[in-house]
Amino acid sequence: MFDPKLIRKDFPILSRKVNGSPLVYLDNAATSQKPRQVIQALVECYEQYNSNVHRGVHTMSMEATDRYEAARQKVADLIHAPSVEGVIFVRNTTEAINLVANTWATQNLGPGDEMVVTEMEHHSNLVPWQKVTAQAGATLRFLPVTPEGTLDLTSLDTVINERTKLVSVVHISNFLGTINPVNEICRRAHQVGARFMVDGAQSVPHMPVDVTDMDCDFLAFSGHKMMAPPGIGVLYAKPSVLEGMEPFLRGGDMVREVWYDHATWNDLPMRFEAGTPNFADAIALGVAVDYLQALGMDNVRQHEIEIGSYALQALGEMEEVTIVGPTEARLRGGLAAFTTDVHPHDLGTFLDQEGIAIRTGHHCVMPMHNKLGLAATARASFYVYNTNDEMDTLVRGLKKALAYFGSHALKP
Amino acid sequence: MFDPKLIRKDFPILSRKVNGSPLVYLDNAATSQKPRQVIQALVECYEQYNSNVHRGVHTMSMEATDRYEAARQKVADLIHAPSVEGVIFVRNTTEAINLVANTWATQNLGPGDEMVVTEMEHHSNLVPWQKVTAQAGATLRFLPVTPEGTLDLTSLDTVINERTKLVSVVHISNFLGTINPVNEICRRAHQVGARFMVDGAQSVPHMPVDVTDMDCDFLAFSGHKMMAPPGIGVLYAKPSVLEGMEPFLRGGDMVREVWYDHATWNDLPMRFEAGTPNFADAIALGVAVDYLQALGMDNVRQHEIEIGSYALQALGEMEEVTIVGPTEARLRGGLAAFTTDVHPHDLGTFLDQEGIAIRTGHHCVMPMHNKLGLAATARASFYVYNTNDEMDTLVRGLKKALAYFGSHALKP
Amino acid sequence: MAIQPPGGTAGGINDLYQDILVEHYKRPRHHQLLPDPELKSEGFNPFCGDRVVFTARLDGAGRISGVGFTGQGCAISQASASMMTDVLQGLTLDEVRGVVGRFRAMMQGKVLSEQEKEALKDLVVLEGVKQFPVRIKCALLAWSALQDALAEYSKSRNKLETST
Amino acid sequence: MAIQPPGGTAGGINDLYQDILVEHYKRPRHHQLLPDPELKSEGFNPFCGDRVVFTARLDGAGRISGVGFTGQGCAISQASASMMTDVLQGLTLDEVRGVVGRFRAMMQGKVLSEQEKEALKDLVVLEGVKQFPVRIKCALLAWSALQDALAEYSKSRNKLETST
Ligand SMILES: Cc1ncc(COP(=O)(O)O)c(C=O)c1O
Ligand SMILES: Cc1ncc(COP(=O)(O)O)c(C=O)c1O
Repeated sequence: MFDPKLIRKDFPILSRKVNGSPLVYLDNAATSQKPRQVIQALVECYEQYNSNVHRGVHTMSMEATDRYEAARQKVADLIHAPSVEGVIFVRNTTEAINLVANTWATQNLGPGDEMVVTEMEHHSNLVPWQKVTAQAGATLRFLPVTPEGTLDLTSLDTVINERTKLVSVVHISNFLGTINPVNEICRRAHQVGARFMVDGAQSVPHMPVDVTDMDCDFLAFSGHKMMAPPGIGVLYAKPSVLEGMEPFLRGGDMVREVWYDHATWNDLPMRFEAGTPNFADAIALGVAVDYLQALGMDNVRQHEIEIGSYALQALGEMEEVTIVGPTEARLRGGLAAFTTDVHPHDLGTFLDQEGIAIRTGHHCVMPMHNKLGLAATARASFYVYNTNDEMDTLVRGLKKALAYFGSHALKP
Repeated sequence: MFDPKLIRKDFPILSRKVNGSPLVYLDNAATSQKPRQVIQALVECYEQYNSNVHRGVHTMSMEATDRYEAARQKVADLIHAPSVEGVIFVRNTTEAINLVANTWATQNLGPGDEMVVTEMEHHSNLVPWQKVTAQAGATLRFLPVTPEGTLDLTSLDTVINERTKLVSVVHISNFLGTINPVNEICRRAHQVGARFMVDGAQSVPHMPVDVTDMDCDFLAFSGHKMMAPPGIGVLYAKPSVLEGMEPFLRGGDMVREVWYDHATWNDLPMRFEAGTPNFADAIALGVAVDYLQALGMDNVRQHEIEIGSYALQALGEMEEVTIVGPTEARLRGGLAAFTTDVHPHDLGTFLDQEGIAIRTGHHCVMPMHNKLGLAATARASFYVYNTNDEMDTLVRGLKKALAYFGSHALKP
Repeated sequence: MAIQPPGGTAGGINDLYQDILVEHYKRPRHHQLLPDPELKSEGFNPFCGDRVVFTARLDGAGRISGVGFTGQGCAISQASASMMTDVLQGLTLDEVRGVVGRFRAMMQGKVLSEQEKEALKDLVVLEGVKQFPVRIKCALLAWSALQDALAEYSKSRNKLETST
Repeated sequence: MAIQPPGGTAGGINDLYQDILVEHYKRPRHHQLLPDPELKSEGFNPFCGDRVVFTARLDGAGRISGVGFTGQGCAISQASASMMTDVLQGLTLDEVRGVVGRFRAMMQGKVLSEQEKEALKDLVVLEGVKQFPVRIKCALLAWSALQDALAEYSKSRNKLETST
């Protein structure tokens, strides 16, 4: 059974106090906490078999290599990738997207071509494309967002058209919370012969994602948002697409043979992993995947719908709070960005004094904030270990803060 | 005082057994082991303050950010960088070199230009340049290596000339062991107006390196070879040079403001760190630097000269062993690659049965192996925790192996 | 209803949001940009989106004859900007640099003399921000803009001088 | 002097370097490349530099009429190549595929029947490599080359057929 109270016992940090109060960690969309199993995997690695991978004949090198490659298999299984050849370890979602931008996109975009993202992208799924399209003489187009915070798909067939070569879409917005219909967009992209990429930074950690069913060409996500350490992330790509791509970073491990004047490339997926990989954190990611699989991704999603509903309802009942994005928990990931009369920063500081960690600012989604006429919002984001009690604490904290700042007449 | 026997107590892995024998870890040039202080720093991070950096108003985010930036300062101090603005956290040496290849080099190399490396480069300081020079219509030239394994500097002034725009040189060769005269090469590079980069993967962990004294424009190194986790490395660059460089990876954190159609860049060094950084491993790198500074880099170097001398002498006395590279320990880093009549792989497997971990193969330096007419070598490489006793064990193991394979008449 | 300051540092939050600060946030002084300013600059915090645009004019003697700012952001960043504009009036640029130095010193924990404090006027209430290190950046935003404006101005003056 | 096998797995190293293997390494069979081979391919391990170049000729009936290899590398990789060439003579390509499958199965830990073992001849000594998983790649190097050669050959045959 899925019991956040039990799950919490696996996360040492959750018993810490902040400013004298028990930590209420609601900044999971920024980064997640780590269960002791993951921490222990790191300790084990460094205390028992730490060694460079792929290159050695000695026992520890083999042990490290085996565990590293086993982690790759676990990741492949999690996202239902047909083989490990398409699972490339990178640092984070941002690097994964840049890899595609600097290889596939640079190779395939030309003057007059178009590429499509949405208006709700994280900077990491926008800024890399600004450069590639500009350099190629291609046009970057946007799937528009309705005032309710969902994609306006009435223009799907015009925005994605025969000139479109690549479509890249955030699966769950880290600001609006919106879950985008990636299957439908993928179908349209493939219909016009375009490749389809998904920014899964907020989806892979929180719900079942099946690349085979979705048929996406690329999927990017970060380990640190799914109980693993920072410093490890994944680019999944169809091996057939990878085969046509020039390598990105070059150097040790990704080569087959090297002469002074040229080099040949190693097999997939190593071809896209240059230099000593972050094998320790990759192995820890494998353990995080084990942990999530044991919970069951369906259950994780279900928990977030429940806690999300509870939060949306409680926050919605507060007159002073305006929630951004879709109003129904089923249509969104487990997070809620909102505004009040008090500046988010001041709110954040007040709540922090009560041990409640929320995020404030633009959450790396400035253009969508601008479009909504907002400079900053406050955001609470949830994970498997968050409880309804914590939602109550948040709401109590918010009320206290609004009263405090109200008494100070802080509404400018 | 510097006592490897005491130091060993800080490294939990060194008390492990391999195939029934105590581990003798002589693969330090591939990756180093971690002291408990570094392991503990990771545990502390994940158990006490894990949180995304730079973006939050809450307490833990501030704690993580402070420690991350403090680690940057420690790294700057270690290499005598005048400010933290020039200290960019990357994954490893390979990424650092690729960063420069894809920014400075791409921006500044054109048809007819030349760039210079040495014949003894690691693949990571060769393959990226093959691409950039080819793409730019520039020529990649090589400082030749003498049969003794040192750079032949008689051609310095012709190989590095007015057409040269960039010179990149390995500081200590991970194959030959040679310490290259980087100060002298840097002077010549600057004389002709070229930029100078150093591959410090094998030097920064093992000896004092002073970027201000050397006056290099770029220095690359990896945390995992200096007691820190894999997944964190450093590109040092002169801030004035960085200011003229386009960003490399793009996305969150490296931007100042983002609109749908363009973006502006954050200050140095953040401009070159896109997405959630590997803050945990960076903090652990800071602790590794503390550990090394407490030992004293001069003492580290001295220890390796001593153990290197001992090893060179002992190996040199074995008729069947041919050591590659300079013969004097003062002229080399703490490592020794060698050949015998037995294939390195077979040797490696035999030694591994005795708990002795050496590396066999081409050590990502294929071109230099080719030039010397070698396909593979065996390499023993040392660090602060290695003892003369371990050198004796290695020599005993080698003798046993050679006798074993001799009795099998394994000389083909 | 009497609002208790939340736990942790005794009275912490009240040290931060002192009445004078809130007053400046609610009714910022000099809250409009000047036309044709000699000094002009924008401060922006990319991590939170807070912004301060600062302008000032100089009289013939090189003294600040008028200041104005606009911006958006938290109480700390906007109040700090407002208080800053309050102390600049009539100062020479060297005196302005002195104020900047004293303010930054205070934020870094230096204990100021009574005389130094006097010159900072309302700004002394920002000492409470020190307990909230993550907010120090907010308090310094307008000051970074001011320093940029000073640097810009010196640069353009130097250029003018060398070209004449 | 009697050499003791090193510690760990009892007699481990002797299981690996069995006399037959050493014999093949010292005196590899069919150790030269054939002219105009129908089958040709190179196996290379980028992580250690071991190499095997494999050639074979077919007779009119589609049976292997000659094999040859060269290469450099460790005892395991070169002995495996030599032993491999010993069993291919006279086989049809389908039979070759069968041998490849059985050899790979053995290296993956499958227990073979006596009959299957017989067909593998000297190759059965390579079962000892299983105890040294990191060396399995060495034992398989020549076999990867062989498989590549088979694939190449089928591809070129298909092309020939569709173009005629
Ligand atoms: C001299 C040298 N340069 C570059 C590298 C590459 O380092 P990394 O694999 O950490 O990127 C290494 C180590 O493998 C090295 O020894
Ligand atoms: C939707 C989305 N995309 C991309 C990213 C970038 O992830 P990272 O910083 O791990 O590269 C994030 C998280 O910050 C995100 O929420």
